[in-house]
Amino acid sequence: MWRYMGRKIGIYGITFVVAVTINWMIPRFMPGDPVSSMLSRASISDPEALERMTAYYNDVFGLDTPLHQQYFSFWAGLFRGDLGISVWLYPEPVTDIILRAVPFTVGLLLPAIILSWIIGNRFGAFAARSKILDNTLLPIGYILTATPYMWIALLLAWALAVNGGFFPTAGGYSFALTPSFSWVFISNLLSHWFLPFLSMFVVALGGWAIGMRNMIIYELEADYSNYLQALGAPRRLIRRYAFRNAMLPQITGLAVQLGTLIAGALLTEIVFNYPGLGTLMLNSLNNRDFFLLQGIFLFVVIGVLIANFIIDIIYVLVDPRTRVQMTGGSS
Amino acid sequence: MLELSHVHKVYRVGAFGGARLRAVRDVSLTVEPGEVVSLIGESGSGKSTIGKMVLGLTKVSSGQIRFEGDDVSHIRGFSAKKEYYRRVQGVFQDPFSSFNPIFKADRVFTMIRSSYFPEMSDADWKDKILAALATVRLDPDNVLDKYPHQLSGGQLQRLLIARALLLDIRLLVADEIISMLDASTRIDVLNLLGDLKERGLGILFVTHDLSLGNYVSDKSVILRKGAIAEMGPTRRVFENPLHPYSRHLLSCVPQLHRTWAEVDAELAANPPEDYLLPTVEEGDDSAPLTEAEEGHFVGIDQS
Amino acid sequence: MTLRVNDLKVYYQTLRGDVHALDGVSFDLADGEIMGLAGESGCGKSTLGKSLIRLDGRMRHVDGTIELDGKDVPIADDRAMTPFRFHEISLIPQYAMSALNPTRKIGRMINELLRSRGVRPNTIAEELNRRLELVGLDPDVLNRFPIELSGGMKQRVVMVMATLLNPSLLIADEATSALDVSTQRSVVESMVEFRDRGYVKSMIFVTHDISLVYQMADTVMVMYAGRIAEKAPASTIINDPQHPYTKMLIGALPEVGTTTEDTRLEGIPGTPPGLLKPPTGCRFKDRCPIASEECSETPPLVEIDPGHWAACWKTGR
Amino acid sequence: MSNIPGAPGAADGASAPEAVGERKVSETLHFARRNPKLLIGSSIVLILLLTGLIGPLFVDHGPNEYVGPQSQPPSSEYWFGTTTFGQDIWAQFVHGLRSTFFTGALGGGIAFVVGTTIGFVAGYKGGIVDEILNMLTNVVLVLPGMVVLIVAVAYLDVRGLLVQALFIGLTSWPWAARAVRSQALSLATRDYVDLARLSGRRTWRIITSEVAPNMSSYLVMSFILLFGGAILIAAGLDFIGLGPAGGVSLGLMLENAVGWSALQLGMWWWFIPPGTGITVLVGSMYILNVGLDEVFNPKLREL
Repeated sequence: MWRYMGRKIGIYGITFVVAVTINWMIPRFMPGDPVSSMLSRASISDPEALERMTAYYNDVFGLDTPLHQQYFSFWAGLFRGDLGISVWLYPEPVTDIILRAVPFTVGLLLPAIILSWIIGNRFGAFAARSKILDNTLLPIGYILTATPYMWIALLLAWALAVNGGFFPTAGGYSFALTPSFSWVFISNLLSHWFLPFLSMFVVALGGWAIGMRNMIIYELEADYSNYLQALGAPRRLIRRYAFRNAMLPQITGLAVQLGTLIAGALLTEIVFNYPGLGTLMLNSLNNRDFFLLQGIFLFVVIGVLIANFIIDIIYVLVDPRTRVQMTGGSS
Repeated sequence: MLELSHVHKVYRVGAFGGARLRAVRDVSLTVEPGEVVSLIGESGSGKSTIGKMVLGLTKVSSGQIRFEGDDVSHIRGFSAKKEYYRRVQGVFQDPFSSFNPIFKADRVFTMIRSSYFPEMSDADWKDKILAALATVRLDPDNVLDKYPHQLSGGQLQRLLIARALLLDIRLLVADEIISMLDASTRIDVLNLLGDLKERGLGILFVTHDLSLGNYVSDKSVILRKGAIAEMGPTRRVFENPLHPYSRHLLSCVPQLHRTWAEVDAELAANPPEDYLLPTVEEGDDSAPLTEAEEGHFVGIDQS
Repeated sequence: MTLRVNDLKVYYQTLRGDVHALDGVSFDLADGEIMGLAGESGCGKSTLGKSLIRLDGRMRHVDGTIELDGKDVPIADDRAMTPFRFHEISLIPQYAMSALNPTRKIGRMINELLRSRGVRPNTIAEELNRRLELVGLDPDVLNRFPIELSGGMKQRVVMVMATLLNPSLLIADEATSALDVSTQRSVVESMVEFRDRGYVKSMIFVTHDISLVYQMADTVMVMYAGRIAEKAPASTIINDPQHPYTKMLIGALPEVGTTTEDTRLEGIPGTPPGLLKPPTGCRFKDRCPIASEECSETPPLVEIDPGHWAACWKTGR
Repeated sequence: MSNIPGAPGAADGASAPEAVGERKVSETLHFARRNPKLLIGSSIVLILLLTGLIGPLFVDHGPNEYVGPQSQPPSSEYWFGTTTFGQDIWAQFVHGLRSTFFTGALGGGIAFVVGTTIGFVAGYKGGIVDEILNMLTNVVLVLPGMVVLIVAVAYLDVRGLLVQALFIGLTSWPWAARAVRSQALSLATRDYVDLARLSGRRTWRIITSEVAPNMSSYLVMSFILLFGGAILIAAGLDFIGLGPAGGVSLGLMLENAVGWSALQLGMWWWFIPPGTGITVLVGSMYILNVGLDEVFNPKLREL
């Protein structure tokens, strides 16, 4: 068991190193001078400030030092939690800006992923009940997964916000309010949260439903299902077993899909101008704020790795087979 | 002709190959021309692994396999291997898995031709195939130009033997070749092995079924957990089994005219003498044999 | 009489038409009888075993009746069959190794199965432990997952589970084919013991291995191409078979002790007929050395000696 | 890969791909012609493909030219209406469809080549090669591909369809590699692969002529999934403003629509067509894939 976990952690460690290396490499090996390219977009009128910034960024990149030294100082900065200073919101540290946005993205992603996973699995198991359900519910699921996140967000915003007027179209909360634990603020927060959440939820739902449907059919064909039927066990019991066993690969699926889901959240946020990492990313792109962009990238990677690790732990807890194999049971 | 000396096979299993699984342990044996040697064992005895090592499909961990004097345990290079397969061929357990289901069955012949006889004319090749089919007693009209699923298991196995005969082989490794066949056809395939033996071929016959091993072979090797438990002339091994494991196996085999109860009663009436088995130290992975009578060897106790 | 099968016909539906897998099978099974059901692959032996408990999706009951302990067994009606399953008719499947839910502890799965069939698990718990011990298992296996058991252990668990409600009929479908000889022997002996103790009233043991059947069965029924060739007490089938197919089949089996040098055994030439369009008359006639004109008519299964049935024109009537 | 829409075979290596012999081909066709999912899915994909290929030929002005009145809803002259600048949305749509197909096919194609190559080699070779490739696959799998793409593409000054497709291809192959690996792993243990080795065949020929043909249906399905996935990723990149500079694509149309406040202005005709185009195209591909799965995998035909 520890060996299994060690292996997993090893892979995550390597992934992290690879991600950091990519992060370090991209600005250095892409054509053009990153500093001037960055500052060309920064709207700074004060020439003195511009000079200060140029000096700062040249120093941070350390382009005049040997490559390996650049690489190590990059890591060193990372361990100090120093991801650099933003160009766009100069002179605010990138870390602070990102930490402000993270709660919004997490608050959007976590409920959307968990709820869509739970409900999608039920939905898929339900579809596998009969040919008619399968033929009607399933195509809906396929259309949903094929929908680009931003488009469903647009449709929902158009229908429920612009035309319906039930929800606000943009932002995380009304600018007129200051964050507090009051009912007014929280309900305002929720009404801004709902549409981005709904669009994420709907697209992800389709994917889980399809995955569950495919898995449960496979489980219902398995030998143990056949045997239970031969012994006259009611469909209810067989379905319950099949559902539970089909859940296990769906947990792994959660880990695999994480990247796509996060990308979806970023796109959705952009449509609603929701103040999470996605909108931040767009702003950093538009302002050529590469420090901010790379900071976001690192945060996302770390988030994905942590989530993967949690999923691994859950999987081991839920599937008895992994535990048995890992403690060396006879087979 | 074929000589295995102190052959071991250790698999590394588990994450990063941490654990070790010893599949074959210190096996030494020989196969002479015109001799059928049966490797008999239950699942996990390493019998198939030995067959695969002889065929060069699995690497040898340590020890040596010699064929006609050459060391073949680590053949390097594609052409050396190809030359080896000119003289040594194999037939496997599952006839339906031995044929690629999307191609016609006689493609196994075509592959031999393109690798080994690219120069041969169509007419000569045709003659060669007909001769090989005649040896395995197959009617060409029934088997050529057919898909594998249109043929029976027995026909497919005979096709594979015919395929091996297209080459000038000296040794045939027959890995459980009849265990998937029906009772009414498996005996014909076994008889065929007997015919090949008459032509001077050496045959390494891998099987889990004691009565089948007994029927065709000159020498029997009983394997347990990768090591040889008992080895000797078939008649001696079956009439006078010395290793307790061989005795146990023989008492469990369902026989056609004797019930288990009868076998047990006979054993109880005149119990065989215990034979002193060779021993090894804990942690020693060798498996020595002692010669009980001429050519009849007994191995370590691993129970 | 436990089981009475009368002119049973079960076809497999395929794209190219019906495969006549069981084409008019009639036989009786006495109380306490263990019947070995032998034959080559495709002869219908597994189909017969399955038909008695559950037809799978492509199998269709065409004709014939089945009676168990005097009650009609409605095999064509899946729902009406449910009360029979497990309670009256039970199964040890070919795939016993994978017949247990991999993610449930064995004890819990058995309890859930019992409860779903209207049996209170605690009324039976003691009996369950006793029987596990009888087949040489520690009752602690109930707290384990299937993956923790060896093949032979799983086989025994399935055997105990299948017979827990003392069914009248147990079908063992190639139940020991995947086991090594030593495990096979002990499992088979446990089965006989279960019958002796009355845990099962009668048993059909489907196998391709005639010598195994000889070790444990009271009677042997040999099938060929969807029909019964011969049924007789086990020793009669082995030592004095009458149907030419049985004779040749037995003659093709090598024994411990026979070698090519002593006797060269012969197989049966040819292959069994396809059952999509089965030939008329005796289905063995094309491979039969003594076939003659009368064989173009279907031979009936007749009792040539008390308890010895054969379907061949050449066996004395 | 259960969660990949329509991923064949449910679990890793759950069901080996069905073989296709002569009889099986006709059987497959029989089911193919009767499978509504396959028929409907493939006709929609075909119609959209033709629209993308032929449509631009019938539009006599460029997609980004200002040709008509501004902000017009759909009319007989401008079928899909016009943008705030008077661009013809129908013209943008057909051109966008074309480039969407292009990036999808190229990006999916690159991912397919990389993924299957890595999968085959890992699955067939096994051992340390497998260990390393598997590690690589897992690392790329865990990295959030889209986010890597955003960072990488952000630094590129010149962005074209080709570069975009290349980047997509290089990041989205891992699940295909994993799926192909597990299939190849199970196929590589088939006896006919060993037999091909005994026939003096080289490794790459065994992979291409023995292993790959037996999973052709699986490979086709994987390609379609990668194709659809690439379209969605490309649309996402375009939407963030990382699309081909000065080009036109369905994703860029969405970006423009949002950027110029089509939502607030109620110009639904600006964002409905591109989104519908992507959804219907990718959705039909997925449904087509389920159809294929049902045709090739007899188990699924019954439900």
